[in-house]
Amino acid sequence: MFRMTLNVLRNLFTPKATRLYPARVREPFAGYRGQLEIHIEDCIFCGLCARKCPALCIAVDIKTGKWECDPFACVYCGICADHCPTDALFFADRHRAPAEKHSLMSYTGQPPKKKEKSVAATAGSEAPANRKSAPAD
Amino acid sequence: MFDALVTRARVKSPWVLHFDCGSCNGCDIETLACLTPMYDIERFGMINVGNPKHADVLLVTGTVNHRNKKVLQALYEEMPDPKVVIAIGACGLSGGVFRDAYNVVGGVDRVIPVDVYVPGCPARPEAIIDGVVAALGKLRQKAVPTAAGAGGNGRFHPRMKATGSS
Amino acid sequence: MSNLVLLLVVLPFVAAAAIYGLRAAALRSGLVMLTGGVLAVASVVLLARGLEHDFTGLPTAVLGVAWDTLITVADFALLGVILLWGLRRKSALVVLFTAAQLVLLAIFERFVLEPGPAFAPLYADSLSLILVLIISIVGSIICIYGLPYMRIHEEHLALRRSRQPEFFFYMILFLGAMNGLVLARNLLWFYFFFEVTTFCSFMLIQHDRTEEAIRNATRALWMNSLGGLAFLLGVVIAYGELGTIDMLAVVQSGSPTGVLLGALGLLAVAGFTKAAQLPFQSWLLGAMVAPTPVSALLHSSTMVKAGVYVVLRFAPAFAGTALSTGLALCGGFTFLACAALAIGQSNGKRILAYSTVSNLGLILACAGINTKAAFTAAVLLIVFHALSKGLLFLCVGSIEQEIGSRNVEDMRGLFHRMPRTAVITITGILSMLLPPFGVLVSKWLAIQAAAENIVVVTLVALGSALTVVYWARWAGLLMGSRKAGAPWESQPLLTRGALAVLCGAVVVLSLLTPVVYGELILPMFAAMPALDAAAPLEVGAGGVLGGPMGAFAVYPVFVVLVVGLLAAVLFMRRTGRTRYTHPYLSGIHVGERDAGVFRGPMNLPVTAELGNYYLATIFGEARLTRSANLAAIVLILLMMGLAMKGGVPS
Amino acid sequence: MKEPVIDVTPAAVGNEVRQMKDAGWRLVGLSGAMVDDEQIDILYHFDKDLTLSHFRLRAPRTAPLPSISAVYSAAFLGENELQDLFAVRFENLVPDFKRTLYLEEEITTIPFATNVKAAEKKT
Amino acid sequence: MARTVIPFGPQHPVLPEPIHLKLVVEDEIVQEAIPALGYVHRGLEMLAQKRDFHQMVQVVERICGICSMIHSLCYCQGIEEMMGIEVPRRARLLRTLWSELHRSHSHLLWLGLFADSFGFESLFMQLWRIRERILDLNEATAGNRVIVSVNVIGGVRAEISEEQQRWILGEMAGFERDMNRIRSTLLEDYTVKSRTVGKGVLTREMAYELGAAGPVLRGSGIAQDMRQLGYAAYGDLDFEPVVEAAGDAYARCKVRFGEVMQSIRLVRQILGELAKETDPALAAKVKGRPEGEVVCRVEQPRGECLYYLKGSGKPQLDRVRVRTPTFANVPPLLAMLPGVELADVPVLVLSIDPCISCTER
Amino acid sequence: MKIALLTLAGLVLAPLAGGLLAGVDRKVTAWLQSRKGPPIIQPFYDLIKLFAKEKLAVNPWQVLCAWVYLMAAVFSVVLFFNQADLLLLFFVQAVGAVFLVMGALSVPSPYSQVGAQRELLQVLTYEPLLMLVFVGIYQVTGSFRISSVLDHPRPLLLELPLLYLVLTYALTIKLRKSPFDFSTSHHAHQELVRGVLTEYSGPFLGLVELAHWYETVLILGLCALFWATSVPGMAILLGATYFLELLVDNTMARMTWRWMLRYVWTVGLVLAFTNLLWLHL
Repeated sequence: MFRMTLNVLRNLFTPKATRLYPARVREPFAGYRGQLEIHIEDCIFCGLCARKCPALCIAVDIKTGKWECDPFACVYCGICADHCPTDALFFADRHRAPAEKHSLMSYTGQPPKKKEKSVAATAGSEAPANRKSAPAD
Repeated sequence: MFDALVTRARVKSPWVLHFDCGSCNGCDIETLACLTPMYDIERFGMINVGNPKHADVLLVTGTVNHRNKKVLQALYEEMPDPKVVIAIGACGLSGGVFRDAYNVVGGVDRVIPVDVYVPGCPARPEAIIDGVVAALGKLRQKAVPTAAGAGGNGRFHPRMKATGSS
Repeated sequence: MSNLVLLLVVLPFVAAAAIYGLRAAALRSGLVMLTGGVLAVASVVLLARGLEHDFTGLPTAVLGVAWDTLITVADFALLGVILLWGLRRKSALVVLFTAAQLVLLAIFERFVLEPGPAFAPLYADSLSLILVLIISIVGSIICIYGLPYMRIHEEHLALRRSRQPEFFFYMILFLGAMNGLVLARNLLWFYFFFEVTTFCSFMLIQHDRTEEAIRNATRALWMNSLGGLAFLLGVVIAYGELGTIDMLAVVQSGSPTGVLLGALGLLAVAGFTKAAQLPFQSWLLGAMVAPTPVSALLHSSTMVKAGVYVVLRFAPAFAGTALSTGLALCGGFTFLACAALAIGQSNGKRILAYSTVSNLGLILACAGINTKAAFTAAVLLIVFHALSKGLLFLCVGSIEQEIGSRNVEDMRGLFHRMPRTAVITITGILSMLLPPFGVLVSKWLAIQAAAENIVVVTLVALGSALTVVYWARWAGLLMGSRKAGAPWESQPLLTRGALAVLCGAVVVLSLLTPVVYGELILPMFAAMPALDAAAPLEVGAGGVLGGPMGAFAVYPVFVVLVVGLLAAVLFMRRTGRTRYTHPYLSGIHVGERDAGVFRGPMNLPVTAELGNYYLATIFGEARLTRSANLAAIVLILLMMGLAMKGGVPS
Repeated sequence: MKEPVIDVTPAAVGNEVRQMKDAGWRLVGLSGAMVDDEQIDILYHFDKDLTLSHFRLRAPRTAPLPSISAVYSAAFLGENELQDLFAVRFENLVPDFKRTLYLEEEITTIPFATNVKAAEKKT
Repeated sequence: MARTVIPFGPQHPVLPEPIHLKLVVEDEIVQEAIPALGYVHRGLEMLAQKRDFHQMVQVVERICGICSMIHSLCYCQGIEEMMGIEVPRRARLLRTLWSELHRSHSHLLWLGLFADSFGFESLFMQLWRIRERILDLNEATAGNRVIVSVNVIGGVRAEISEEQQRWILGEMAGFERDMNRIRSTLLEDYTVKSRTVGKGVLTREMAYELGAAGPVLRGSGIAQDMRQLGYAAYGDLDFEPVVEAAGDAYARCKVRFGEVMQSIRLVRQILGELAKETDPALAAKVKGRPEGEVVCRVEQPRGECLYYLKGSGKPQLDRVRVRTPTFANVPPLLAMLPGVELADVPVLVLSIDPCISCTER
Repeated sequence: MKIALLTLAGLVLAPLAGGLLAGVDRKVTAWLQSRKGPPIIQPFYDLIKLFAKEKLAVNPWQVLCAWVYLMAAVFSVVLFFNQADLLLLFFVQAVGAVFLVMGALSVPSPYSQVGAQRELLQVLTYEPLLMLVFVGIYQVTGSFRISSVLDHPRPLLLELPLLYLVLTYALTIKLRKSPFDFSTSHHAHQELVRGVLTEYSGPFLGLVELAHWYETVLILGLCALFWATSVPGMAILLGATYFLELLVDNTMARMTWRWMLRYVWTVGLVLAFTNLLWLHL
């Protein structure tokens, strides 16, 4: 009890520990995975992010040049950004703001012209393919 | 004048019920961290009350599953009006990485109406504070009980029927 | 005057005999009601005639036989009957104590007693009158309540032959004996009536003739016989010292010596047994097997009051002596110990029984403090305790007949089933522990009176806190919600009437506390020169009972609290927009709104049972009784020893 | 697996487990895995001084299996879980949650035995 | 005696997570405690059949948000063992470092909740304030406060720069000072001790027989710590399991407090080793697909965690089975409860450091 | 007339003072925990909000009990400012305590029930102590009236230091502070949820809260009697006492009622008895 009295009295007479967010915003650490963003112009719509995403929240359509992510399902692990061959995907260091409604992150870009068929096929079929299960022996 | 005072008191005194609805603890500990000296949401007059009958704000973390959806619904109904619901973290928003697990119903809004969604995995305390501030805005909008509000009598029919497994 | 005494004492004996002979239920009911009514009226008339009567005009003989002779003969007959019962029940203790009384009485009457100066054998002052009122009014109400009660009681027992004549015989007989006891001036008369109450109590406890009833009745008999023996011994020794069997002479003997103090101590012990003080509480607890009107009449409202009456009667004689201090300690200790024991009980009647013993202890403590303030507290407590406790016993009786249990746990949410009785019971309970009710006024006075003696006041402080525990939780659990349109309870008119009248009396008389004090108690002190000089309290403007030590604003408190309660009821009624919901059950309630059912393990519905704490490890009988009895025995011996030493108070 | 795996039969498992307990092994846990559509592997993991040892009980999923909760009382949790997830049945399991440890009536299929309706689910 | 039946949970302020205990009490002494689980069950072991074995790393990380890093560590080690992957030493050291950071933040969190369970709010506040130091370290080094997502199969994803290493070392000093300030309150205060000493005693024999794990086991005098297996870089480090003999809630508290201090020492050792390590490689290449069966164990803050993995050469594993420490500690908890006071129920529930999301997955 | 004015002032100012004190309490507690804490007037926001919330109850008895609790608290404050009898004031205060318990018992909710039982045990613990404090005051001043305390020339504290300590036990229990916050706690993380207050909600909880403010003022008023000779002395005594309460609250774990019964009764009774004894000798 005596030691705790010293502790609380120290607290009483020293500056408070409280960070006054949102009045004062602390500088985020470099490398903090705040929210997923994309430079859509750099995206080649390879679909690697969609295939690697453990939350299956990214959908890439190479035909229409559409890149979509469900920010409500994203788990901010950064795997997609790690695998992005062009570093179009990256993480901003501010956390994603709360929302009152559900909306998709939807971007449309220019899909590259060549090799379009094979990539599109993978991107389109991978997600459902994951759903088939039933273990073999 | 009186209404303005009531509204001001409401916004200044949001008592929070935190319900862990099958979360991985990530968002829970961040919610709890909001109470601690570093974040201290009591600055905003918030108290963690732990009893739906005393709460104005319901903070829900985690995926809704078939067993806890009933609890969630019951807690929501036991809260007196006016009330707001904040869903926290990817799981509470949509089921997150577990969306397609067999016992996962989905996000909180499958069972009760959600006013504010706080994304993150887990949502960091600053994000939760942002969410609460947004919810207070919602609370300000909710009518004084004399004018029967949209929240009605606290009985809510889920927009989306919370049905079977995935 | 003499007619009134005849009505109050003799009529019950006659009526009882008539009832015993009557087999027709309607006639019996009529006679019981008639006797009750006459008694009540007679007691009021007696009061109206004045506060002190010495009944000098009484005829000394009836049909040529002197009253004294009649009483003596009856006394021997009674002792003989008790002795026979003792033999029949094979109780060595009963036989021993009764035989000793017989021998002692015979020797005393034959060889020792000499004719002294003549005095009227009966006497009444306001203390007696108050008790006569209680006996005649509350007692009559209880007897009348007993009419429907016993009918239902016997329906449950499915008797071939009704035993109600016998039952009401003893009940009514008892009323007469009680009146005789409190009006007696001749100590031998006093002793006779004392023994009649013992015998009535014994017969009524064993009324149902179950094994348990017989065992408990026998225990009650030997303990009370011991009391009778102590009483008789006391009388004999006092006679040896003072040469008189005039009670007033004994009371006014002034600065008693060691031997006389010892005699007074013996009388006090007799009072202890009759008032079921520790260590004699077990007979009263056992007496709870009797039908509830018996418990209400004999074992809370009146007969046990005979015990405290004896002590109070003689208390002024030993004011300021060590006996007085010892008595205060004994009483205070009983108050504390029995309040603690009551916490460990879940049986409603046992709670009431312990509470009775506890309150009697407080009365005796007041008698021991022996100041006017204390005396006032004691008398007020007698009055209000009789009303409230009588009411509560009747409530428990009705509840038991409806729900089939006297366990308070089974009375949870009683308001749902018996709204009227529940509200009356709650009122009765609150009247035992909260202002503005009379019991609390007396307790307030008792604390003030005890404030000089730090040991007694500590005992009282602890005891009254313990009292709150067992009362408050009982009152609380009677509450509950009623569904709209739920059937209203039905009750025999006499039952309902008895409850309503007693409940009303509790409330009204509480309001009239200043009047009771000013008109009945204050004049009593004129005859008590031994006590301290100053009047303890003055009745101030607006019903403020004020003294040098403090003030209890009876009317203001009453008005504020009653208005507050009514306002609260009004607020409650006006909560029209209130939404009624489930109790909080961690979010898993199922089923009806106030069923308290939740979905437990394996998805099965589980009822959230509720239970009070009985704290058996702290307040249980098994834990406390032995040591409390031991302590009480030590205290009594100490008291007697100090008295015999004739020492000054410590 | 690099640790020793001892194959046991449903009839022998009770005895074998008791011997492990008598030899001072701690039951770490139970694991279940479908071998094919019919057969289930139940692995009992034991530990003694940081070394592991396993039992492998291979049996048809639908046949009742003996419970070891009488030997290691703590096994009740693992066995109840296996009942939930694989709809196997352990006999003399105390306490037996009867497939309600995790699951609600809304789950109509057996999680790990896909395509099998939980017809035999008791209430 | 009158019974009171209390639905303790699923929603209950002292329970950090939804679990239900049907408590039967008499005079507040618990007579019977029957649990009901399933409020957190998601069925995520089943996801192994829907995700490939790389994606599963992030899934198992989210079994539990407190020891997430150690879950993925165990999983990765299992896969690496199955596939015969040699993890670079630097990666192993870094894994160990984050493991220890997780252990200390988890224990601090627990110490705080434990203090809260017996109503010592300001102690809870102090402990959680200290804990923020570790969360800052996590965030700065791995990009997130709680779920750090550093493990991948074959190694780690993040590097800790030399500058950061120095900073960590400095933080450790401050951390140690803070802990020493709180030590006497937590371990010697009269009120704390009277709420914890002798509560929920689990004897050595009971603990072993009921299969207790981690601090619960070590609090009952059994020196068993999976880190002694020497996985990751633990084989190169010098430490002894923290053991207390008494087996009560206080002993478990003391073990965890001791382990926080031990973690500080371990972090210092690891930083020393890191400075010596010259190979910059963080992850080995992964080729092929997992095949076979493997059982892998690590020491989580809550105790021994066991993974059973089964692959058959497909991208998806056949079976991921997780036996978490709390799963093992539930039977000991149930054995502790009868006979204690109602007020001690939260203390005892917390004394096993329950992680229901681990238990039910 | 003066007394009537004082009473009226007490009636109005007591809740203001009580609420403000609750605010200061929360602020200082936050500081002791190195937090910023809520604004000082936070309790008033809370109360207004509660009164504006939907009315929710389990049964009407609860509502009745809450009202009676409030009235009893108000009336005991009135009696205090009327300089009435301490025992009378104590009994009126007990009406509130009993009705609070009964309200909690009227609901088929285990948390509220257990809370009520614990509340009763708290009543059992502090009542005799308070009564002995009053007896001590009587022994010094010769009367149970507050007015005679005010007429007493010397501060009571000098003669009743140990009984003042005993009073602070009662204060701590009444304020529901650690280590005695088990029937209902200001902190959510308690095994009884909110104990006796679990089933009160919205405006009805507001009533109880308001009554609690009155009670706080009443008990602090009793403390103030111990230095009734000068206003600054009174203020210092109260300030120091309350700060001590906060320190105790922040440096102790919550204990159990079994401990309370054992510890407070023995220590409290020994302290009280010693003090009374030396007055006697």
